[in-house]
Amino acid sequence: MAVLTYRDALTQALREELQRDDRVFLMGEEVAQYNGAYKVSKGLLDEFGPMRIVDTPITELGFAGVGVGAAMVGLRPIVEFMTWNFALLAIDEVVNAAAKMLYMSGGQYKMPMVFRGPNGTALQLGAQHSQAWESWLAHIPGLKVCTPGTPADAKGLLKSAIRDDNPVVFLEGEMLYNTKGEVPDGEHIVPIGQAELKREGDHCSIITHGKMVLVAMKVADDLAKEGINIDVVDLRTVRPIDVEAISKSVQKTNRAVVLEEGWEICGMGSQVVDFIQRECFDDLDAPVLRVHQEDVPMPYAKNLERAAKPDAGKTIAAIKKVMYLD
Amino acid sequence: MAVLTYRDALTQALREELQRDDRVFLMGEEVAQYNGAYKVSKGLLDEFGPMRIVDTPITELGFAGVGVGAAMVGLRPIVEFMTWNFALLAIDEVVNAAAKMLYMSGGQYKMPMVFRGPNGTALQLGAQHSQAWESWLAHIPGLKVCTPGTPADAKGLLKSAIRDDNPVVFLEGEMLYNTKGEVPDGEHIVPIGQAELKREGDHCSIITHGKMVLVAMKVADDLAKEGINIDVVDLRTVRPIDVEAISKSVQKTNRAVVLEEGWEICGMGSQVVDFIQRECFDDLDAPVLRVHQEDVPMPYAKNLERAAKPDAGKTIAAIKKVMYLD
Amino acid sequence: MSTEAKRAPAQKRNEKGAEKGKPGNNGSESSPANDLASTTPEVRRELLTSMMLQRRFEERCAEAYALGKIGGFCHLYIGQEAISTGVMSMIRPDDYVITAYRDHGQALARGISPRAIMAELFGRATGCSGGKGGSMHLFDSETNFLGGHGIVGGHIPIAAGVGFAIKYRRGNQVCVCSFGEAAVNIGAFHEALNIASLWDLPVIFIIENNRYGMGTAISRSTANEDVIVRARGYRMEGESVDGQDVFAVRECMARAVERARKEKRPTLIEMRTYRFMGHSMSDAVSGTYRTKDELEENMKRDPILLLHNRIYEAGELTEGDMHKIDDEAKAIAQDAWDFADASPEPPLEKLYTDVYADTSS
Amino acid sequence: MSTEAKRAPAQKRNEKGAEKGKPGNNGSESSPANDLASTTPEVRRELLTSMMLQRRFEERCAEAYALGKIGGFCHLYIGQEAISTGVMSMIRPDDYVITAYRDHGQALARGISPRAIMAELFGRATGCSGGKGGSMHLFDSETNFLGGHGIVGGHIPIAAGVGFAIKYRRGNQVCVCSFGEAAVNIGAFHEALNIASLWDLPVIFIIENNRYGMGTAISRSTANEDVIVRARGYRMEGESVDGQDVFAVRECMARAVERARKEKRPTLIEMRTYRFMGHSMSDAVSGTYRTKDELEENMKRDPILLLHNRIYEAGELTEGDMHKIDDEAKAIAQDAWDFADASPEPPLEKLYTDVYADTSS
Ligand SMILES: Cc1ncc(C[n+]2csc(CCOP(=O)(O)OP(=O)(O)O)c2C)c(N)n1
Ligand SMILES: Cc1ncc(C[n+]2csc(CCOP(=O)(O)OP(=O)(O)O)c2C)c(N)n1
Ligand SMILES: [Mg+2]
Ligand SMILES: [Mg+2]
Repeated sequence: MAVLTYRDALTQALREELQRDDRVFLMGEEVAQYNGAYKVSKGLLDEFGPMRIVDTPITELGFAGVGVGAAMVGLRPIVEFMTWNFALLAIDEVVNAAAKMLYMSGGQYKMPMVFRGPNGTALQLGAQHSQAWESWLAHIPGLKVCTPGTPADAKGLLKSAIRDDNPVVFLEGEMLYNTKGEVPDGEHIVPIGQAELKREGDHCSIITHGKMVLVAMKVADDLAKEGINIDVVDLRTVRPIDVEAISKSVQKTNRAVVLEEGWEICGMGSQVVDFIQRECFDDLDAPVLRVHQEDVPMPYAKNLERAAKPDAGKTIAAIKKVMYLD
Repeated sequence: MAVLTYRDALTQALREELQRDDRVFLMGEEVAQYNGAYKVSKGLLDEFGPMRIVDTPITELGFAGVGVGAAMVGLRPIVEFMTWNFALLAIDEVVNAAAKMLYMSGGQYKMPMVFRGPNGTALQLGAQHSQAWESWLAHIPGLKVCTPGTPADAKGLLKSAIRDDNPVVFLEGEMLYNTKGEVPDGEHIVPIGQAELKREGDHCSIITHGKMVLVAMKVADDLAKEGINIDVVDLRTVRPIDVEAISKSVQKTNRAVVLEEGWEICGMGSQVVDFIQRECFDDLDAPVLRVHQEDVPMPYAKNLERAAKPDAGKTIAAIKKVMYLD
Repeated sequence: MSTEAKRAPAQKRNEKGAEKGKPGNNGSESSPANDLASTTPEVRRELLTSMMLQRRFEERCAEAYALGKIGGFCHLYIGQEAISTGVMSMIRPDDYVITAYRDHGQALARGISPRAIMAELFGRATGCSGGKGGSMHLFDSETNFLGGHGIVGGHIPIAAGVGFAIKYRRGNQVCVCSFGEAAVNIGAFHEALNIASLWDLPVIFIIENNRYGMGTAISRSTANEDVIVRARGYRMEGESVDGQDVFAVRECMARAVERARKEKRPTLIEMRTYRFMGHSMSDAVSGTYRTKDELEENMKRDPILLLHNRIYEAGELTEGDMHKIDDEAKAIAQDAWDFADASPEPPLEKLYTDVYADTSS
Repeated sequence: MSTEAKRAPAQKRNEKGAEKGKPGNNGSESSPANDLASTTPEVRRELLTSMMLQRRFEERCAEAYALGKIGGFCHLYIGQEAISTGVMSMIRPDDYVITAYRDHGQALARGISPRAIMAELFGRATGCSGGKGGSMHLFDSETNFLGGHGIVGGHIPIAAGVGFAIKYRRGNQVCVCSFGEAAVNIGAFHEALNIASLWDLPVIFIIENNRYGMGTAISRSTANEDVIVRARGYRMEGESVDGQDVFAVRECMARAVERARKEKRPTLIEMRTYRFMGHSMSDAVSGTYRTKDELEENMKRDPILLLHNRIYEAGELTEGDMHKIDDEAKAIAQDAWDFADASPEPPLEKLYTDVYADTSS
């Protein structure tokens, strides 16, 4: 297995799918000549040309709609949002057009397309550039939502997303692009809707996804030293969501902490908690606790930003609480 | 107390606040000359003139931003969205501007404004016109979110919303406008953030808000005949949310069903469940169950639409389940 | 190719439901625009037939709505039929059509079966969208009818995307996208037109200027009422035309279609028309926002009347022929009603289908 | 009022932090535009001082960014200073200013204290936004500086709202709203300009056309590069001007300000300029999207150099004066750095304040 960065894993997936199917094209701001704001599309313009690697004006609503129209008549667009913060401007095309077209048309018009880009917080980008949108997007029937946390999952899920005949929201992480990990050689596919148990332990479950998987793994390492063994369930996709994997873990550990990057109220974690208390009511030895961003817009100052984010410390505290060790 | 329709209660609140403070103005599509798409602003143009009751072009993003700018320099805009479905086009101004301005400016710029309009499903309006957005809006720190279910709460909360120095999202119901109820005479204010126990019972709690309050009351009536007494907790506002009122009820009944109009995944109900299992873990005799729209875009056909919506039947079934009566 | 132009009207295009009253396709690639738009008695008769069908069909829609057989929002096209008929008569079966929620006329003129449309309005399984779309969301993949969209302006970028796909495949189809004059103020219009011109997309954007967006006159919504001026801001060809005159519509469409097929350039067309009914079935026909007089004045320019008179004066049709066309239209509308009324509701399990396609590539 | 115009520069406006190097306010209501824009040696010196301060200040920003004292995105204004200085020198203290994320120059020219700005960039409690905003979100209620906004185009409708409030209160202020040329394609621009013209709002919309949006040349983003043509689509006055010439900027601003104050009409102005640095500190200065040659060619029209030469040739300033101005600018920048560096981080409890105002009316 090759060790790749999350960025290179995505680039590989894009290249392989662009080679595999000439209906696939990539569209977005700075994706072509500039090689992508975060260089995920590096080299693709040279290889596939300007008709398939398309720079757009700064018009998220417009080019998201262009993607919808192209998908309606059989192309397979990959729409890149420079970051998901800007996708709010395009959310009508994602939610009211892409997610509903198949249904409104009584099954006549499929939407084989991907909306992708970095989601969540980077470093000191301030309130308008530091938001995690998975709970909003997972709320919408008609969409599928992928949140890979490792290079292998990034590659395998992106390939699945591009091949899927439904609109797939693909949430990457600016802070993840440089992280490294082993990626299986050759055709590597990760099916949408399957969580992965990234670490086995029987004392407590951490249910998480996306960027927070790295935090969860660090927490598991730290706690292992104290003899506390953590089951780390990486959801990998939050719509559909692998309820069985969650239940299996919690039924084993009888304790759970749900870790996410975004805000608390109606966040992904709230839904995971709902599944757990329904599926594992009699298994739980303690209430499920959640770790998430503080309930504030993201501040710029380094110290405030650090305090606002979910982290290993907050997660360990939550785990000790559900284990009654505090 | 006078008996008013929900619509007239809103009109009264608007009129009284427009009279009370000349910084208050109403802006939106068809609010003036047409008297409002749903006639909530009937007569206001004649009384307050075109500078304070303002018809806008069909440009949700644009006029929401106009509201933000006017609020920044001290006016108190009430921005009407003809329906919240169209507000998706303006959501960037609501979330990235209105909700964050005070914070980003370090406390320098307040946002005394209201975003209001009908939310959720009416009758056979199809997928793009039948969506309930409270869980999305409640997710955002910086916003307050009101969801009145009765004429009295509609009037009292709208007056609070207009006087509040923060951006308040005010979700009405097209199907509620013609419903009637008693409204206290004179100055009637309902504070934002306080739930109301609309019905007392000790067998099971229904936690709900907005349009579904009526369904909950009907369910309580029906079940009373069977000797089942329901505690109906009307949240009235979903941000901030009155966790204490929820806990108090569930600690009494030991059973809860959360009823909402919107979709399941990351819906309001998931957050209420999260609060309940944290606050009432040892009080619960059964898992909390949820009733919500089926996980599909809203279909047009009458029979399908009926089947897609949450209703009394589904709620009663859930209650019997948590009471182990099924 | 005017022979093809002549034969075309007879050509039957739609497979679903009933087989009646569709205008044909006079599209062509080589002959000059005027030729294309030129008509014969037969074509003129087809045009009248198409417009008459829309009128009679929607009169029954109003009736069905009053009876509660049609629910939700129902926006009638009555008064604007010269546009749908003129436009559709100038494009090919393999071209694409997309429009807003006021879509009955466009759908009928494009050749979706009246039965499938009425069944959709009735919310039946036999509807062109399986009963899931309703009046605002008519779809038909067989006629490349891409809907039926309810968010003002939302479908305009989608049309640009269809144009992008045509270019991507080096096709020579066009995509026709129509919307109301009030939609020109919304961001989606602006973003889509810039993209369509910047990328040379074969899209024809049609502003159906009926002078009101719900209760708002264009003068109260649009800083520059001469909306076609905006085309220049996008370096796009723009034309204004009398949308009540089906021949004028065809001529300007001919130019736009040529421009799209040959030069691969988009066009913005303003077609001036008037809405004879209320904004939707739940809105007043006149009142605070327009006077009865204004309405009556404009109804004198009923597009069907204008065409009728032209044909009649030319002595091409007798009173008898006229009645026959009208009776046929009424019969088709009645047949559609009966078909819809007799059709079953969608089975409940359909509630959960079409949320996701279970296929992948 | 050219006397006032003369005296104005001396006038000190900002209360926060340091008291140095702000251009004054030459705004006025009665005298003809040309008078307003006309300058005296003293004014010219103030203009140069203002531009020089921005340049030296941002050079230190680049240094601080490299040292990690400034984080996140940091977009420098270097090369565009004639616009901020020329624009701010033509408006009054009670007017309003709103801009995008490339806001350091605008903030300095408007008169926000360099200390408060640098402290904000350093993320300190003494910053003009309390350390919560950062480079992209500078705010200062004392100078009516409404930010500092990070969503392209998002602040343009907000500017229209400020104009609406001015009209609502029958005030005679203006709101100046600047943004990059790439923002003219986004829906918010379109919707806001239509509203501003339709409602006669006193807003001056300034396109700072530096020819690139990140790595995208205007020719690759904008169907009609002659962006000012769009003004007609909104029935709005439009002007293009050399944004490297501070006198040209002032003259056209004078006309726009008069139009806003007297006729209550908005104006769209294209100011042609060039960005000398990368899009942000994390982007390359040149590379795939523009050549070194192009960059060097444009740097020959450095707005500070142009003004310097004009003044120097006029013999108004000696080499010595020049050095003094430069040294002062450097000193202010150093002072700002020292102030910021010595300032405390915001206390942790600040994390939870300013989410909601605890007041009501
Ligand atoms: C974004 C959005 N805002 C508001 C509405 C409600 N609405 C539906 S149609 C309409 C008027 C549109 O007028 P116009 O574009 O002229 O088309 P017409 O109805 O005249 O055919 C409005 C305001 C909507 N559907 N979408
Ligand atoms: C809606 C939105 N899309 C994308 C971005 C990312 N972005 C920030 S600045 C920028 C380029 C803007 O160029 P221009 O408007 O010309 O201003 P300039 O940077 O040249 O001053 C882009 C694409 C954003 N901030 N907002
Ligand atoms: Mg109209
Ligand atoms: Mg630029």
